[in-house]
Amino acid sequence: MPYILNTEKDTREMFGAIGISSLDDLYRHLPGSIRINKNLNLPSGLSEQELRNCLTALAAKNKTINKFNSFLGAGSYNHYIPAAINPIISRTEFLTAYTPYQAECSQGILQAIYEYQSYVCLLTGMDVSNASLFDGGSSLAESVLMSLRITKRNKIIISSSIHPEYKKTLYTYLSGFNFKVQEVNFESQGLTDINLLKAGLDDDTACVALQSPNFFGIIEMTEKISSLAKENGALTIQVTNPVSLAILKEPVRQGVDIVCGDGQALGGHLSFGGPSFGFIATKNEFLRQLPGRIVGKSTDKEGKPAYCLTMQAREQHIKREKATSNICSNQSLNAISAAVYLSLLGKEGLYNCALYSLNLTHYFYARLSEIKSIKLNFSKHFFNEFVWSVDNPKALMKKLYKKEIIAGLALDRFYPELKNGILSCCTEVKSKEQIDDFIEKLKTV
Amino acid sequence: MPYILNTEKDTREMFGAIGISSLDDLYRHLPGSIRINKNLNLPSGLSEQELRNCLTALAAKNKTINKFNSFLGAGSYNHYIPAAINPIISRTEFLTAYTPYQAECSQGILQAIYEYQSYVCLLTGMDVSNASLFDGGSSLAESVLMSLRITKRNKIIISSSIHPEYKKTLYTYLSGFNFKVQEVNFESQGLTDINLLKAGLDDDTACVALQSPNFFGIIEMTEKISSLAKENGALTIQVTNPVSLAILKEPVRQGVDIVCGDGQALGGHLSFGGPSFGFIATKNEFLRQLPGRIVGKSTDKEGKPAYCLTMQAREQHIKREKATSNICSNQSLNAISAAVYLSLLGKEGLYNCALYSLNLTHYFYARLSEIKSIKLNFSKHFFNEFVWSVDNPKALMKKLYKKEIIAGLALDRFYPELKNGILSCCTEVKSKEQIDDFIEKLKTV
Amino acid sequence: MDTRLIFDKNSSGRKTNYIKKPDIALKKANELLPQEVLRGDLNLPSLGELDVVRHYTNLSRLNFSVDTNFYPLGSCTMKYNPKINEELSALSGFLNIHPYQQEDSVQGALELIYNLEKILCEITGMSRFSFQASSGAQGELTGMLMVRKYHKLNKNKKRKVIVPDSSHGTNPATSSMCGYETLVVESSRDGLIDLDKLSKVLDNEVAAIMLTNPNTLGLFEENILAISEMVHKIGGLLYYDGANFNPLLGITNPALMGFDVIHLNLHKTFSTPHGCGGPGAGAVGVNSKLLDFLPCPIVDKKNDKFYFDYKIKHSIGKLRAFYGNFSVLVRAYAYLLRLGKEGLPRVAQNATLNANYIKAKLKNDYNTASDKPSMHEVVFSCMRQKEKGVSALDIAKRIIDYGMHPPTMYFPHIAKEALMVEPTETESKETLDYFID
Amino acid sequence: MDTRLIFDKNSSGRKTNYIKKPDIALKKANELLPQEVLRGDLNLPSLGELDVVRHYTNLSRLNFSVDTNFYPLGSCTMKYNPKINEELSALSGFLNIHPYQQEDSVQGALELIYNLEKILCEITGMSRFSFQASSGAQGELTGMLMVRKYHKLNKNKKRKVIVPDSSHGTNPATSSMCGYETLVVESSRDGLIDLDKLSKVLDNEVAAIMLTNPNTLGLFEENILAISEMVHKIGGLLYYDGANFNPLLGITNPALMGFDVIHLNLHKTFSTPHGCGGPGAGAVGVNSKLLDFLPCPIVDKKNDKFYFDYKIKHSIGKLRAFYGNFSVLVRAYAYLLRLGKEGLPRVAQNATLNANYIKAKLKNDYNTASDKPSMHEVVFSCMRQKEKGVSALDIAKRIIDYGMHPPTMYFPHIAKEALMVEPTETESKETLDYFID
Ligand SMILES: Cc1ncc(COP(=O)(O)O)c(C=O)c1O
Ligand SMILES: Cc1ncc(COP(=O)(O)O)c(C=O)c1O
Repeated sequence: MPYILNTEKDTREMFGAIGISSLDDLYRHLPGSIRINKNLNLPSGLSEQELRNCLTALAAKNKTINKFNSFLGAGSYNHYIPAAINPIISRTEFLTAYTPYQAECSQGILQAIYEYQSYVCLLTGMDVSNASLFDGGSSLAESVLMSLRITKRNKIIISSSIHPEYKKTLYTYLSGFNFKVQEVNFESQGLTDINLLKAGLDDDTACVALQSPNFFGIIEMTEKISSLAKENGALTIQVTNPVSLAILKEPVRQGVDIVCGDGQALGGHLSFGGPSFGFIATKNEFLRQLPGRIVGKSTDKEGKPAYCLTMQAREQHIKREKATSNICSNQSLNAISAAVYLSLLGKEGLYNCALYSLNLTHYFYARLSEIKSIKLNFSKHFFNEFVWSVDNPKALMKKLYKKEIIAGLALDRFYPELKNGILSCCTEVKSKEQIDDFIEKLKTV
Repeated sequence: MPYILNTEKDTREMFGAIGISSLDDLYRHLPGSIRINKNLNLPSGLSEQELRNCLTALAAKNKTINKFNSFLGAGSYNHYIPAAINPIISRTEFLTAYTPYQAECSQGILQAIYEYQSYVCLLTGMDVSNASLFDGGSSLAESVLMSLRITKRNKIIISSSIHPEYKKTLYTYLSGFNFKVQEVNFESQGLTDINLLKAGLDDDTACVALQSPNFFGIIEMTEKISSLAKENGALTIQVTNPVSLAILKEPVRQGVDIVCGDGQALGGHLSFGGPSFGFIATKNEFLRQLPGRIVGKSTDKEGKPAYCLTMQAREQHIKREKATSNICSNQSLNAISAAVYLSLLGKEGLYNCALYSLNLTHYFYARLSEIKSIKLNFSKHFFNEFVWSVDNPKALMKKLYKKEIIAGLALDRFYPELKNGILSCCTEVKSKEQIDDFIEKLKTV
Repeated sequence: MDTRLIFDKNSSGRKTNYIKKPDIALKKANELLPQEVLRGDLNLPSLGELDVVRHYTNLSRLNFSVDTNFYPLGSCTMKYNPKINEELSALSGFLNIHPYQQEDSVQGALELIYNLEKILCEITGMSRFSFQASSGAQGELTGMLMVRKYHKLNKNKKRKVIVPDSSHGTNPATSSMCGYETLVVESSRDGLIDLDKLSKVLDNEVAAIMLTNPNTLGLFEENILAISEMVHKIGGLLYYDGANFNPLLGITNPALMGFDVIHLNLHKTFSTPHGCGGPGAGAVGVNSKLLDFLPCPIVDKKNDKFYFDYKIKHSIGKLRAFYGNFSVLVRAYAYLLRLGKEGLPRVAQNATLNANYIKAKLKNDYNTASDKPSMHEVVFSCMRQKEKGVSALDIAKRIIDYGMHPPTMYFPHIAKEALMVEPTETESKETLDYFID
Repeated sequence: MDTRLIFDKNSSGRKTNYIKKPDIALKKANELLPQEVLRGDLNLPSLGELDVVRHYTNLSRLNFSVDTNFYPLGSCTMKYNPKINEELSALSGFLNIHPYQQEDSVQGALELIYNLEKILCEITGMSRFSFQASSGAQGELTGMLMVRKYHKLNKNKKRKVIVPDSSHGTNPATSSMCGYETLVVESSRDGLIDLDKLSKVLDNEVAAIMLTNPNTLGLFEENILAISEMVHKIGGLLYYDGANFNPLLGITNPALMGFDVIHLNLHKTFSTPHGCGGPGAGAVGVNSKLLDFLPCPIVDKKNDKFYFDYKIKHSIGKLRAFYGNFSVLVRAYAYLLRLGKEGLPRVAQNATLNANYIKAKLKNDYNTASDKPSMHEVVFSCMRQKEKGVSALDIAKRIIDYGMHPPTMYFPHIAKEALMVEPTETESKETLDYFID
């Protein structure tokens, strides 16, 4: 039997030590009526050789994104992943280790996570970050719950240009409570409608949550919104794309109180949407309400730096039903991977990654604007994706798909009012050639 | 510049310390006439992203063996490679370490190589093995040179059913000397012709070298040959396939003095023929003539086992022109990989690997024998490959190739006298289905 | 070893060119965007590839891990993570697919999810599974939100959730996140749920009880059928925290025990690696009562085509963007195919055998938290040692000296000076003997 | 850590089923083969996958390596081995091709070999390359056997090969393997070849001189053109041991220096990993004199198709089965494309800069083996320390205590108490400073 080491001889000796005479004796105290007395209705185990064949065949049934000229983004970004990441995060002392509860056996994990947290703070300008959450969606939910705990108010305002699946996640997380939720629509330029938002703000509003660059790629007027929120004693939560922060103003300098989002863009694989990780960072004053694990730095007896899990009193192991969150396992390896990515790219590399993405996307936009039948109604202040419209986008996309082009995401899926809209994205992996080829094909289909 | 860490500031400081003012100053003492004073005529360096694209495209121009129903063997065997090997031999402490000259920094390497050597001894029954040679061909050459040193005789007898490329390698290695070489042909069954061999043996014969299973897959009568050799004071050298030793008699019990061969079959990739490794093992009495590195076991001050390079006095660092060989770097990582492979498969696994290969090959043979037009003239005592003949094999193989079948190796390439012969191989990765499909296609092309 | 932070290894000007400069005329950021949305300096370090590789490789060497050390951390099921699963989950066909690609281009991924669900249904007896949760705790949240919506839809007035005092901290925390009041029921002296005490807290306002079985003391809740009957009678549901399901694979299942909704930690029972604390996956299974409440989408099949089904009548919505930690699902699926119907019960039996062996060998030296037979783990109470001045912490440190990871300490809280040992089935008697000595 | 041998971890009956049982009726070995050719018991250990993984993972942890430690082992060019090269050499299209596949199915592999050869020709000035040799030493053998055949064909009566006393041991050993008598020429006091002494040993029987440049003291043989003229005049050839070519990339080349045949260690200069001592690759380059003697096959191109050319008039034959250590070639090719024309001279310059920096910083504390400017490495003689009772070995041990791999010791033999330091260009000033301190 693979992965089981006890031999027959071992088993017999262990029976002797325990005082039993069969494996079944281990289960004597289970009520008979709940025992499964037949074989599971499953195939027999495969040899490793058969297993490899089987899953290789299954993988081959997927057509990878590299086989397409694809402009899909919408929360999952195809960035270049340096080769050095994988050998590092595949180090078995990271891969097969558990949560660093035992600090003496985990200094490497703890330092790596501490560095991850520091990177999040550098990018966002915030004081503190946790060790990671699950993904962008749950990081928004946890941020909102945090604001509700901090302000002890009962209403939240959400921009409708936040990733629709993040909003959906948030609403699920809130479904056990009776908070009031107001969704504020976007205006004609694709930005959160500040007038509607203003109207919604009141002294029971815990937070305003927005995304910037928003789901349409557009950079929101965060500073304006955060100052309105502040006037009403509400916190500002911003979902963001961490790569965009290489060129965009740090959230903290725009009055944001809690910043969150998905970390996939930082060297993570697409992998059909997961695993990635959620990040969350805030100001020192809100530290006690920050959910999840946090690694802190101190010094050991010899005065050398030492790292350990800190602020555990907020967590469920100790606080139980009064914990800031139920989160226990998070996405540590993905967070460490992001730290490695940022270390490899460094200051200049990440900047270029953002700048190239920005340029290619704007080049794409310019090329599209040559075509009469295409409408480009939203703001031009977008980062690495934007919305364009065309009559009957579904039919167009189908035709392009046959030519191995994925034009982007059809927006009717999430926004009936944008039923002609397509959201398209460029990162640094796209080339001028691919964009030009797309335009060519677009003109001829 | 990738992989160079000195910054401009560093460089300036280093200039100061050295007392130079430009990089070029480092080369002031080179004669001007030999300086390259222009750019190399090469492309500019690629980003990692471009490099990955470029080599991925190149790799895609190769059609891998898995895309064919292939029966190629002939010294490079497509065995199943357990997934656990790669993560182990990719451990950077193996991959990026050098020869374990410095024992304190290399106990892991030394122990792993010691275990490799022990495995070779277990398989072959010999007393001592070295730390590896380059491949099967050079291992035969080094074995023959060894026999010449040991016996101080001047003639060698070589079976013509040794892998033709190993023979060729041997002849190249001998080309600096004036030894007499006699090649003994195979008889009608594909075995070394013992009568010819007997006739060739004389008191100047240093060794008889044969391969078993030989190039045609046939198990040679090694015991008979070795006793003839012994009668004449010559040594017996046997090239072998290490996987076959799971079921075939240990060379040492067949009177063999030096056993050698290629280790690719032990969990190594095909990788277009290299890298694999050569193994060589012999009896204690010949230890001082064994070429290359050897790891020995001793105990340290605290009585714990410790490993180090041993018998270095035979080697070129010390002995220089009187060394047993010039070999320095060998194929350590491949040898360690083989040790890991053997550890994973273990006693039962390696036996099954050999047994399944044997069975599938004989099944294939039986199926082929159903077809009238196919001749099977050689001995039925083959391991995992055998020779079959057909009129105009090239035309047949071409037709099959179009159906993504590689029937085997056309033998005219190496043996004009076997111009209709095809050498075909099965390992445990072949299935009944693939063999049956091949027979089906063979009947219909 | 140079243990400075990576930031302290910064050397301005050092860099590696990973990405390609696009072949268009590059504009500066402020030519494309208004200056006021742009940031000033980006204070990331500048490093070379060797700096980074050496830094993190050396950090990794400071950790204990399953591949390097015996790691009997109780409640965490630190079993061996097969290497083939890593290889397969890294296949390009699994790694390089976008969640919004057309379904016909990701049929392999959908088939995998579909098949994995079918296998888990067979093992647990549940009707369907959702794979959106990224961890056990998020699985609990998923399940309990379904419970909540179920009660709401059925107009049941429910306010409370019961958890035993031995429960894992995530259980009460989850209950709070669902807006429930948490009631704790004390365990009896033998470490099991005290039925009398349970019946006292059970009333019509109880929405559900959350149970781990075997519980965190490693004991099987023998009265599970009685408990299930009691809870169901007041209209409550039973939630199964499957973190400890390993010793029961193929032996019994949560459906037979009467559970309505469960989660399984794929990163425990199904061997996906823990990765320093994630990514994992919490597969949430339900019986027919809760089918209509599953998060959306789920994967279905029609005319041999697999597709995402978003039409779930009373779906609680989504727990995350996209569909879940897909790469983790690949590993779990590979593991299940590899073990098959014969392998799974063997896993359970050997996990139980190993724990009981340790218990048998150490019970003369350490008090066990209960005299009941153990399942996959055993909890010792080091009170006897404590009296001699040796705490559980001291013992743990000594175990580290011997090159092994210590067991879980001071949990569960109801055992004093607890040391919680879960050897898992992938360790050998030989290793256990070394640990025991 | 349990450092027993893997054999001592054997536990009879333990196993993992990796391979598939064929779906034919299995026969026993003795039903297919005569009993007398079969072996008795096969005494391999029986282990579980975790046993093996833990064993070798822990063994790996005992080693120093470039990724974990500064590794300035002289003469070995322990530069950083880029991770991308490992990834690319592991592509299925490179790993899973059989050497006897039809040429049209391996065009990518042939193209790679073809292109790599072109690049090396440009860098070295040689006409063609062979990639059959698996190491530097085998490269030497290849080259010197060509030299031998060349002389034979030209009916030159040659019996001897000259090597300097500072030469690497493989040079004289190779010369012997080619049936030549080895003459050693002493170095002058400044560590270079003594031209007078050379002229004394040079006669018509000298087939070749084998030189490393920079030599093993890290010094450039400034009189190389004079040497080349002297040797050529007596009808001898010049062999270039390219193990130390790193500091000269793009600066000069062996053709300009007058060499006729050379080898390059791809595992040194071209960054392929050393793997505990192999696999490497010795690329052997020749000028037009030796073109007809190359091992066969070489790769050529016709009508955009790449093919193996076996028709080499006086080929010395083969050095191995098949074509060489192909995976190593993939890495070297990737490295060359990555660095390009600008990168290669920068490699050379920084390797030289780093060595000279160490020399400048340490020359007050240690004697250098020569006062000549250093190239890629510097050899110190610890005689001053030795007088105070501290040997080169003691110094090496101390360096280990600081977490660095010690330099090469006691080589070259002509320097007393030698410590040979080759930092390579991939290390930073910071690291060097730590080493210096
Ligand atoms: C009994 C029990 N329940 C729940 C959990 C939480 O699982 P996760 O860490 O995946 O959120 C754990 C994990 O330690 C556990 O042991
Ligand atoms: C100068 C010199 N020549 C030759 C060699 C031999 O190279 P290899 O180990 O690849 O055979 C070395 C390697 O150490 C060397 O330093």
